[in-house]
Amino acid sequence: MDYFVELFFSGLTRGSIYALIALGYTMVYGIIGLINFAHGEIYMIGAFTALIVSTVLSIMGFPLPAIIILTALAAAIWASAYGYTVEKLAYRPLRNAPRLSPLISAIGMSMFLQNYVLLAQTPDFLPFPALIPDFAFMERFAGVIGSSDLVILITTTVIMILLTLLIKFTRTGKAMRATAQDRTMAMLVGINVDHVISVTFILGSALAAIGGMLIASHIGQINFYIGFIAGIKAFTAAVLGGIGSIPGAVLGSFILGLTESFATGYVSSDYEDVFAFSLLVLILIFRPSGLLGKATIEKV
Amino acid sequence: MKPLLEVKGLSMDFGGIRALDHLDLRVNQGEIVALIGPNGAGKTTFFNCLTGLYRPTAGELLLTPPGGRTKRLGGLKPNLVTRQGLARTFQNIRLFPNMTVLENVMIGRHCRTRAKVLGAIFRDRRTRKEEKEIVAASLSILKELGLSDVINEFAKNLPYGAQRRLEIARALATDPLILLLDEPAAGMNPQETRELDELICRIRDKGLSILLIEHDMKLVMSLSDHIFVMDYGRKIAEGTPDEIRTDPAVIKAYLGEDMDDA
Amino acid sequence: MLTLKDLGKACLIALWFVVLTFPLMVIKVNPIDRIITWRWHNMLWVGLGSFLCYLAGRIWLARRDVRLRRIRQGLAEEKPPLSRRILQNPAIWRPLLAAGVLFFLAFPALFSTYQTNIMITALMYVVLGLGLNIVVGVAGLLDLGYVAFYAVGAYAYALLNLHFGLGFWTVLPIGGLLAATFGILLGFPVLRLRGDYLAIVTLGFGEIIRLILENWNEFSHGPSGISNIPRPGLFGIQMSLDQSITYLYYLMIGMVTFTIFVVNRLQNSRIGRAWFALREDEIACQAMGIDKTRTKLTAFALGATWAGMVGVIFAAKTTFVNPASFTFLESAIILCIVVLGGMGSIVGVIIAALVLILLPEYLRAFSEYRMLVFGAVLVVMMVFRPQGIVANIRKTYQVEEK
Amino acid sequence: MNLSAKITGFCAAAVLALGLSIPAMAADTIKIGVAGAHSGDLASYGLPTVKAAELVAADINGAGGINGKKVELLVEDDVCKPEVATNTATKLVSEGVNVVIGHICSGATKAALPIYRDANVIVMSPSATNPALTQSGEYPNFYRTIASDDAQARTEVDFAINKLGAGKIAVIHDKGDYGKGLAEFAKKFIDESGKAKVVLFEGITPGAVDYSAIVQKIKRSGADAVIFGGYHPEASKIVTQMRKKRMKTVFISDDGVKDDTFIKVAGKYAEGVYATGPADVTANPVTREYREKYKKAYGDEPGAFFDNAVAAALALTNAIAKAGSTDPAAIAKVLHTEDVATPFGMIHFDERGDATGVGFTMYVVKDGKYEQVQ
Repeated sequence: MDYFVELFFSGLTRGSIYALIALGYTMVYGIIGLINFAHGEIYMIGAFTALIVSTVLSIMGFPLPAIIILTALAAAIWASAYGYTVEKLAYRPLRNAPRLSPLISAIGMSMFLQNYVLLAQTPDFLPFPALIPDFAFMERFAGVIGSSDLVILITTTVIMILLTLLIKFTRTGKAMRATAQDRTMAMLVGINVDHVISVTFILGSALAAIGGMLIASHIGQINFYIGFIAGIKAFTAAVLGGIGSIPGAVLGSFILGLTESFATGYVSSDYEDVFAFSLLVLILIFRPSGLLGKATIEKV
Repeated sequence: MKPLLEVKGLSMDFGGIRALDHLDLRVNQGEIVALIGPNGAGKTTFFNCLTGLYRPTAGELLLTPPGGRTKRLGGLKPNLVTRQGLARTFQNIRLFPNMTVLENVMIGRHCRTRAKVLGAIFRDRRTRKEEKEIVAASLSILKELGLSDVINEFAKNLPYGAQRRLEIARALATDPLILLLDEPAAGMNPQETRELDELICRIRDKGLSILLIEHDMKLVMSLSDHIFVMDYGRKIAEGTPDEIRTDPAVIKAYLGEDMDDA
Repeated sequence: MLTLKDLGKACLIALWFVVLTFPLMVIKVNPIDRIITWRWHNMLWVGLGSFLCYLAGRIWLARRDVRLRRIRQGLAEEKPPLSRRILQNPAIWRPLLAAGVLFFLAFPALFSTYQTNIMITALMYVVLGLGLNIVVGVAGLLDLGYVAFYAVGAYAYALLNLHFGLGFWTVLPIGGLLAATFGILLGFPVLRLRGDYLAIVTLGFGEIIRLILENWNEFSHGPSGISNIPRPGLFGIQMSLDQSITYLYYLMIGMVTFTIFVVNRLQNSRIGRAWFALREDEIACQAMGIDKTRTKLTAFALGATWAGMVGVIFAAKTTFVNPASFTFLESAIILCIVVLGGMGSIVGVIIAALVLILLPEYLRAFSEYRMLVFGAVLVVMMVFRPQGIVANIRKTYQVEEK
Repeated sequence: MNLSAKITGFCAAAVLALGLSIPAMAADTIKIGVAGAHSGDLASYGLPTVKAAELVAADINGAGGINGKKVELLVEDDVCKPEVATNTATKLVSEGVNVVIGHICSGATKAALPIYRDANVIVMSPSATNPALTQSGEYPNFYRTIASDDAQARTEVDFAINKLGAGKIAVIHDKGDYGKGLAEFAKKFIDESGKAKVVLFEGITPGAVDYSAIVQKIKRSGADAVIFGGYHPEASKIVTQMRKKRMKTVFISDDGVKDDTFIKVAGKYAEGVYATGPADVTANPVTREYREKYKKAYGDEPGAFFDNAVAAALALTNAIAKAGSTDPAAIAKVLHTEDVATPFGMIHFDERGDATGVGFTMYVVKDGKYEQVQ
């Protein structure tokens, strides 16, 4: 039984990590119908920015709480700036192009950003400082769940609630929903669609950056390639939940995280990724709208 | 004699919304039949069901070629429907923009030809002969529709009226029994509309039947042998142009509707 | 041509990029030894680079606008692009073609074995590009797992040779057929998916194949791969390294010629037209009586066939295969070739493959930037020139008056 | 006609045919190829070898060269990719190298070796540890100054069973060429020993976001010791998560983990981790000499496989000098029979091409440093 609980929590941690990235995929897809391939790279850039900023701050002698807050802010801001710039450079000019053009552009962006970080920083793994301290009260549960797991879980939950509130009740949120429904119509009723799309990219990127920082701190090291694998997994989760749907992305992430964890625990981790990819292929074939997504009919 | 095309009780639901409601319709050999109705009445949906792009919720679609057996079209894939002899044009022109005019028409010949991959690679005698026939047939159709001068232009570079005609040419290339035209006169000037009128008559005179969706009432009234009127997915009237002109239900449905005669 | 406003805007853009790239370009930390390296010079490069790029872009746009205006006003004639002028004028392209053919035939005699070897690699990418071009460029199906079929071919030769001692020439068609079979097996369920989902599914498939090769030791010898695969034979004649490379070179030239011949014929056939039409408009295509699934499947399988055959040649050339050669990046490189060359354009794809594979070899100093440039190429081509360097040209017909 | 004459002839022909600028000195130098990953994400494994070769070459040329001939280095990048390695090898062969130091990765080495074998060029790798390279007997032209993976696995297993008395061992690997190969040998040796049994044999996915599931599984398996085949990034993640879960299971790993970065990354959790590595040679004068030179030239500590590369460069140049020619057969004879002073002491090569006296010993992390286990 203990073993089950342990695996369950390890699956939850994994799921939360995927969720933080999957939200960005799903938001962008919901609004412009684009698989933002470069999203994983934004997550990676967020983690790198966090590493750089936190190291600089800690050398300058800031106290830990200040480091955490400032690092999170800096990572979110810079990642958002990257997200915004990527959208403007690589996707906006292609808004009315054939459907595959922005996707190819996104793949290009992903390769570009990966190699940009490789060249600007380093191809090697860099250790990431543990920003989350080991809480004393968690000591009792050390065998089951660690402090950083807990922080990741809570953060994901809070972010998901905030995001849902934002989209349900704020003006921006309403504009986002309207744009997702029908871009032309939204434009006609006076919504600045370009602005809404930018906001979506900024929000998604900021979430990914927070995710990047938390995960890097949890795992303890990063390199330029972490975005690709995490990105594909998160995308799988988003599709599983129904791409375009925010609760769907979270649900899908937890399902993927838990299945991976239990599959490793009770079967074998040899084919872990094969399993995830097969799941992705099967969902897309048999239920492309995912668990919570809506099926669409193509207009003729 | 059985009608060429018979539609019985055709219904189509989109997630609880009934777009077509027990529609009946007939097209006889050699007739021009028009389908009219206000915007949103379900005319294009009807075409989509007929040509297999949508799978109807209920109803029967029967096609009886002259001297042939009756075939059910319901549930067939679009390409097979076309093969059976229904060819269509689209309301919002769907040509292959980056292919030449001639190639657009040659695509229409696809379902009447058979060359396979190996044939295409080795270009055996049969394939060569077939290819020649495709070109010849396409050229003759283009000539008929007055597009001979532009055969090597990209379809996207044609003027609007010519694009409409090209779409008809492409549909004709599939050797249809019935030609389904979705608002062929939309956006045309009076001169072009007149030419279209003549063109449709010419096609009919060659023995084809035509089912037409059109808003241009002048064109509809002058061309049609028989008219069906739809509103809210239902058939509200049918008859000859004269009958329709005076039908109270039709007048009611169109009240406030812009009956543009231009 | 440039106004003060443009300069101001360029300064702002430069400033934006300087700030944007500041943490990653300027600061480098060593978190273990707690050392920070400040690389201020990078700031200058970024600023200057984005400033100039923006201005270059402005000038390009301005000139294009002027030209378009003059054309509209009838002051200038619309000039067809250079590539089309060359390709449509036999007086120009015939000598060019002849020179090209001569050059390629004489290549091994003119250059060293190493150069020949590099050229073989480039030619392999030409064929891969042409193969993927059928799928992506012609039929419009974005296949991100093309490398899986390449792997199927390579492992087909490696394993069939290992277990049954089959030779290169026997396996070459088998590899192609096997890849085609895989293409059909995969294509059957996935080809009804929408374009972007198809891309992701194929990506997943590519990774699955690689991971299976990596994990299933009993079958594929796992990550350590299979070595000592024989080079292609020629009636059992013993060949030295130089000779066998030269032989492989001419074999590849033959393969390229064969591919061009086949692809060209296919494109101008009933099947090829259906592929193009499918790319242009799927619904209209179906309404014109084209079987969507079948047409897509043919394209997918034919594209895979080429990948399979090149895979066999790859195994024979390297004499060693392991799963590390078949990553997603490989698919991305081939895609890059197709996009740069121009979707559906045979000449374009050939040029793009040669440029993208040979350039990094000869500009060794810049080889680090290879993948960076590949990424940038995909974005820039999509934004500025989606038709590629050599736009696809359709066959023209003459009306015969009898 | 010996090889160098052949090569000279070839070069002359090439110069005539091409007018390419191959140095006119061609015949008067001894060309040593240095091949390996010099760019990309594995560059840190390949670059130290280049530096080592440069240092040795500088020494020899400073002392007047070998038998009056200067040493010329031809440095070629293979990015650790087999398909690139064949190009690299072809290039080196066509430029007429006499011997090659490299390649770095086993896969690339395997792909390149047939080309060198056919051209009769002797190759010596400082780092390719795949056992088949020497044991298969297919590459008589191949030598290495590093012990093969099976020797390493043997050391690990012996240590776990005999020194630590482990009865249940979990064998984990990173699914890579190196890690998986090693793990398979470890499993084989444990099974053969009869004294312990493998309670878990599994591959993990490098780059995964979290390893806690596999850590739980290790815990459940009740293993006394974990033998991990792979590199330090994954090792540090697993060790950290194990220790955070209060698991005291002994962690034994390989040369890929015996790297100071591992200790720096894993921090306090690294304490008590065992890793095999080449015997500590810091006391050896040759080692000291070249490490000093490196520091003087580049300012920092030499990286991975530096000592092995120095050993390879010294062994090859010594063999050429002693043989008095660049004839491969003569060089091979010297390599097999005569001892040469290297960072690993006096070594020569056995009939399979493995260096004698280059073995593995066990290290343990103590107070933030790797210390040799007595």
